[in-house]
Amino acid sequence: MNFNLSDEQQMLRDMLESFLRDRFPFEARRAQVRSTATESAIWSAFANELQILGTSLPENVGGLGGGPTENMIVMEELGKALSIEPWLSTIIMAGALLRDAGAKAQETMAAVVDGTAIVVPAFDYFPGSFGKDDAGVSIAANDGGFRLSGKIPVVRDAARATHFVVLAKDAGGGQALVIVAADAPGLELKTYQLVDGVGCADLSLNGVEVEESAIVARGEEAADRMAEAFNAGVVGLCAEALGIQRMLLQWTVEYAKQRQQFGRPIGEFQVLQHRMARMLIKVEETVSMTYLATAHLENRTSERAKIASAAKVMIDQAGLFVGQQAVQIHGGMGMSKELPIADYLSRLNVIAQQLGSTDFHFGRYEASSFEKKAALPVTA
Amino acid sequence: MNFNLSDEQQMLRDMLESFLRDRFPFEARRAQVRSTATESAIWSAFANELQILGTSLPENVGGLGGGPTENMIVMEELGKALSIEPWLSTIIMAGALLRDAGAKAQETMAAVVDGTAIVVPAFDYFPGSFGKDDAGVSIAANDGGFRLSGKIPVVRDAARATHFVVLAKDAGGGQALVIVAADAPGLELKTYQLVDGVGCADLSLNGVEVEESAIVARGEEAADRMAEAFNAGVVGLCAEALGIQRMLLQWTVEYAKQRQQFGRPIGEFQVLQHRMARMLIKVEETVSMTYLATAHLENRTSERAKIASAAKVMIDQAGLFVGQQAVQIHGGMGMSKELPIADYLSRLNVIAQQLGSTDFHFGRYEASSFEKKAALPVTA
Amino acid sequence: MDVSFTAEEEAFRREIRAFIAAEYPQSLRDALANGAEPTRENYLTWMRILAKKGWLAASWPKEYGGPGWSLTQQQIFRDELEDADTIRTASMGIAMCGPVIRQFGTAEQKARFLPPMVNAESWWCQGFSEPGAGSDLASIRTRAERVVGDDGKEYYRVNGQKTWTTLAQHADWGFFLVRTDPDAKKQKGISFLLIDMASPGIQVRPIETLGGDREVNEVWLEDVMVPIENRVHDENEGWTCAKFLLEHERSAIADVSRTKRRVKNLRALADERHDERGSVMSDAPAFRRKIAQLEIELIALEATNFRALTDASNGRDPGPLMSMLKTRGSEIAQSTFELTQEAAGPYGMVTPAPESGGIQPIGPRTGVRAADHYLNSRKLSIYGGSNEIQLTIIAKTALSL
Amino acid sequence: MDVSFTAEEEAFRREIRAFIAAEYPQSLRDALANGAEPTRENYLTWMRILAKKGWLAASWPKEYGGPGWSLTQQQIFRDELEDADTIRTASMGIAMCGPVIRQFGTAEQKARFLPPMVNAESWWCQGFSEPGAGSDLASIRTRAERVVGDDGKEYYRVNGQKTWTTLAQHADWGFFLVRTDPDAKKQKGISFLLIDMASPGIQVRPIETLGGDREVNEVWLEDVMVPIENRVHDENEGWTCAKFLLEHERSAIADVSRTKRRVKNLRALADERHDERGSVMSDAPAFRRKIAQLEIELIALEATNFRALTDASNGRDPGPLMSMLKTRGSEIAQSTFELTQEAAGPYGMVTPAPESGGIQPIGPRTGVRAADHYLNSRKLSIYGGSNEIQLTIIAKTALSL
Repeated sequence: MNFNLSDEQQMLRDMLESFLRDRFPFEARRAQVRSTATESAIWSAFANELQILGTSLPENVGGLGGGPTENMIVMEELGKALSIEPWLSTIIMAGALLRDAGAKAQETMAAVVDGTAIVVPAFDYFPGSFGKDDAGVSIAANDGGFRLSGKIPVVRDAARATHFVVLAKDAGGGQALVIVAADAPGLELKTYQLVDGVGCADLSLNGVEVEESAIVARGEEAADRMAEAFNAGVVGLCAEALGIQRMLLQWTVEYAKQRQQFGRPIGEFQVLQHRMARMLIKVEETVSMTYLATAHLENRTSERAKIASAAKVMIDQAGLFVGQQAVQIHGGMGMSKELPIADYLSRLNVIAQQLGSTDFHFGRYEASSFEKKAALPVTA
Repeated sequence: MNFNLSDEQQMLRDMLESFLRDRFPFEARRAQVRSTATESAIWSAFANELQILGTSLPENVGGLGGGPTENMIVMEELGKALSIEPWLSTIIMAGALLRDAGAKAQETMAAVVDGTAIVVPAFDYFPGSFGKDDAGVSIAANDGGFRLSGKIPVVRDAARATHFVVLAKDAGGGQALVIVAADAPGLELKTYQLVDGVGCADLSLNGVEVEESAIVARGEEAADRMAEAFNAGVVGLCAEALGIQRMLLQWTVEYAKQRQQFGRPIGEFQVLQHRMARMLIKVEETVSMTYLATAHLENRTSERAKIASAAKVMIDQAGLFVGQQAVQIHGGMGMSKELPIADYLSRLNVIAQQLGSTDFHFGRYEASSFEKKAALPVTA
Repeated sequence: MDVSFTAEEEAFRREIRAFIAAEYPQSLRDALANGAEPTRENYLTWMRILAKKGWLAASWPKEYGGPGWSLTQQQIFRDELEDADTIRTASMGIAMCGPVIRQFGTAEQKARFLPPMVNAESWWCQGFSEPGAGSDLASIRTRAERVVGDDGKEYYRVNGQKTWTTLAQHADWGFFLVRTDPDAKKQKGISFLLIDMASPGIQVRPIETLGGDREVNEVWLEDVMVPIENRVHDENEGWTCAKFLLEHERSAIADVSRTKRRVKNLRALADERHDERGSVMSDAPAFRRKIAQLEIELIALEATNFRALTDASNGRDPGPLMSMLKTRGSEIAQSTFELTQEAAGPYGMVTPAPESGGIQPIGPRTGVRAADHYLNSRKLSIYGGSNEIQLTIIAKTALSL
Repeated sequence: MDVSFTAEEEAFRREIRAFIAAEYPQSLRDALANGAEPTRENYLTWMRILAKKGWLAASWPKEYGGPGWSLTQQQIFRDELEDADTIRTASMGIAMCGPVIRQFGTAEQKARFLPPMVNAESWWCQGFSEPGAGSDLASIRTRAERVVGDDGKEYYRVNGQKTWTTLAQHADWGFFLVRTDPDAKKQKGISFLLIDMASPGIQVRPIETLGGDREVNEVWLEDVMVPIENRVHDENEGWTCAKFLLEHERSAIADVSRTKRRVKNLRALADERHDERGSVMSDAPAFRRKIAQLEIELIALEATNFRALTDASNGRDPGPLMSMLKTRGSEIAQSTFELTQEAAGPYGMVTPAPESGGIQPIGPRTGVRAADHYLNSRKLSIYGGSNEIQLTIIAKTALSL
């Protein structure tokens, strides 16, 4: 039992941290969010300079064979920089959906590793909707191939995707995971931006045609892959939230030492000292839960879904406290665009809803802790 | 719309406050709790010296025709003194059950007013149990009269009762409220004391015989009276909790001003100042909710049950915070028997479960707020 | 003790409700749909309608052009305005500066400044906070020196910077705290000036807040000449005015009527949106419990607010209840925004396209911009004396700590 | 990263479990049913069994008579002891005084005092707190003056009063902080003495706590003669010993194993008791959510505890994690007692009849004395350095505030 990082993992962290500090200062982030470009210099550098896109992917797609720990390290650093790169969608979740899933899947992920493809799971990142009538994609055999129709709301990173992985149902209710090119005829995106700066889209598939080879998994295997991708995604979010919380705490402490009111730094007031100590406790609990959930993924324990949900609950709660208190202690400055505080808080707010709300994960934890069911529901 | 007390009400408060301060110091309370006597000099004084037992009861039983506001005033003062007199059971709840309920009821309540009877509603003050199989009382006609059999758990003030008011069900499920003398053959009490010093009992009725005249209400009227008594009891508890919270706050502030650590009174530490300010806010919210709920009873509004439950929720939460922080700020002294802090906290803990737990009242509030049902459940 | 309304009060409520139903412009409702930022003209449209009816200065006595309502009537009026989801009226003049002028102003100042407030002819902003003087308001440094102007009259020449000035871009006038005696200690040496926002030397620059509308500003003052007769109360007595005013501000900040309206919106949203398990959110036990907690706290807040009103109308000083109302009022409002964000989910997180007057919602309108509004609500526990300051006031004044 | 246990660790766990199952006396279980207060003999019965096996000083290295277990093994041992609901072992000697003697004691002191600890032959209590020195421990006033005794040897003559001394009535020995230099400032001038509790001049008086067992005491010292060789470390270096010891105490206070056991008991209770609506409490959504919250916090606490262990076993200073463990450990334990009181309802509120060794429960045994235990648990955030003190330590050391 240990939470130690290997030397290679420590090097990955150091390298990424210094790269993002140098090349992705907050002004660069603001500019990236404002622009509508689908190219990203940062992602290109990940592919070509740092060559890290394959860190956590298997060797059969050109990866280095790492896993959840490497993803945790990257996500924490992306969180610290408030990066909007699609690591969660493309490396973690699509990586889990397509791992060892046949020729087409491997070819697609190989393109991810060399930076030429961005694969995005086309499923509702914010499960739950106003009336569920029109959501869901159907698949039907058609002329030697297959035909996909339906809608998927609020797909993150959609604007940058070169491929989607769609979960579709056939007439008999059987599930299939299907790779769909973003430029496939019949695929339409209605794009918009969320408050965390990430481009999302509602997808409409109007008779999109795919070949048999595009189907990477069916039936129970498709559901299992969805569950793996979901758990890995949730833990990735936790690591991202950890990076965000760290920065908010650090800036708040620095600000409190320097901001003078009533003739002394506000950091000398006992009430604020204790509040920042509470923030640190929350951050350290976030560290503990992120490590623990990552280790459960790494060991593929039978409790990994339960612990992932426990982690999401705790980290959402911690994020709420850390984010709100960061703003409160910064006073008006915490709301102004002169500082990145509100941007970081906004991302925490989105995370609290992403891949299942806090209440959803509470329910998932309870189902596992109280009802002793073998399988846990992924989304609905 | 007003929350003002009349001059008479203000006089009642002043009189009772000074009486209890003089005649019921905390040592007297400790002695009363330790003794097993069923007589109480305080209750006798209420009857004979202060003559206040009829304050909130109707004139047809020798009362002064007051109502919820008078009960609120008395309960707050009893709370401040941590009195264990059965005002809640006998004056408020039995008073509501027996108000204008025929000759036998009036005769019994008249004996309450002159201090010769103590009537106690024999129903589970702490609804919920480990397996409900054996709870409940049945009533059956028998030889011109009626016969009662069954069990009632955790009846407060039972040891001092001269009469009980029992809710019984006949074979057809019809309800009846029945007066039963405490010395009736076939009535057995298993007595014990709770941590707040009040004597309780589990009641067994083994074929207790009563006359027709002992039945004071039936059917819907019995249910209505139970609901009135329940709501009035809940609001009475709120007022008692208010008195308790006031004393805890007062002592804590006094202690913090005098207790020295690190070379100055602990009340100078900002963290404790803010915490005591939060305690005051909770106490003032308790004031507001107690007044509001009392006024709703007074006006017999259609929202009185909903507001009573809202009050119970808020006051339980306030009590938890005020009680815990009183102990925390007193340090070790807060747990020692040298000070009354822990006794007051214990009573707040019992109140949080009495006449429905916090969660029960949350549910009752929700049923009223979300489901727009006309009638609210009283207990189950 | 009594919680019922009198027949007169019920009739009054019906009158208010009927007026709003008849007079509130549909065009205004349409313009503000989808979370668009209100323009100056939007605000003024409704303020003029109220002013014409004599109801704009709702809290004012008749002698100054108000309707002379009781505190209960004022509360009913606020409840009805909010319940009908009308645009807020700019209140810095009516609620804050006006009472100061009534209390401390000269007859000339009253005659000159109060009628335009009542008639929606002047828009006021507040110039208190400075970059170095937030919670520690008494440490302001904006300097006002007495000089003789080119016209031979006496003026204050004002230099300095104010910040977090709400809607200053719309204001005709501002009331400012300035330092008139730099040698006096903190609270001493401050004066209260009324400054024409069109004066040469004033610059208003927006502070950009994330996802917020253009609400707060920096105000730069460079050699701004303010006639001496625009000072309210004696020189160096500005702190007395400020304290008087902050008490008024605080009672407004409890903002019960508005939070009640927002809870109503939240309930509507929770009736519509489904959670991840397909249940309508108001049927999900956990979310329902959160709403119940919020509602119960709000009921207590309203009752506390009512106690403060009762005290005030009986001539008793509500004392620390004011600080409690500010603290709890802001916290409860923030909870409302927090739960609304939660209920709206992704539908409340879409950002407005740049330069647009609103957004194209991806879900129903109820939750539009919930995330922006949540973020914006964080200011409620900061401005007007942060909640930390309020708790210290409570500890000092109510508990003598 | 790895959360699995090795095959060796799993075997170790089975060994512990089998030993407890075989050796823990049923008579002890029977004696402690219904919430009876354990006697000195009850404690010693189990301590002697463990000592005989060599497991009493579970955290000690082999050279001092401990089993020499790894930190993970120690954690497994604690988990299994608690999981089997065994009586606690008196730990003031093993966990607190022993490490101080090992660190700062002379060879003679080690030889004299450590073996009886390991063999369950000496029971220790801690004499730190005084009526005027609680959170502000350095302000102790118990005085120790050097004198020559009738036997011509050097002694400390000790006068003063200690308080909140846990189980002092059972103790053979106590370790005390005393002031040896009254002129030195606070932390300076304090020494660490080992005092025979049978010495003339020592009086132990119980502090009565509401509903509590006889757990804490006042200890009065009047002209108590302590041989000079009973001082650990140099004269006036007692604060160094105390700081070292408080670090050790704090890590024990996180008390994960015990809280895990208590949550298990709570779950059993919630499976049995019905709420007012007739539902088993573990099926009631609100109560279930509270348990889930508690369990999740406990999972995080255990993981944090594990990080601290990892740091310590890798020779890194776990630093402020210790204060966090104390703070969160006590809060989470208190939540457990709070929920247990709630789940037990009236069945947990019955008080023991005076002088009885327990109570006749009115409901099932699981909830017996839940209200007393809740009350008693309030001390967890007070003693061993209150949580307020811990937060200040965190702010100063981890955040440099």
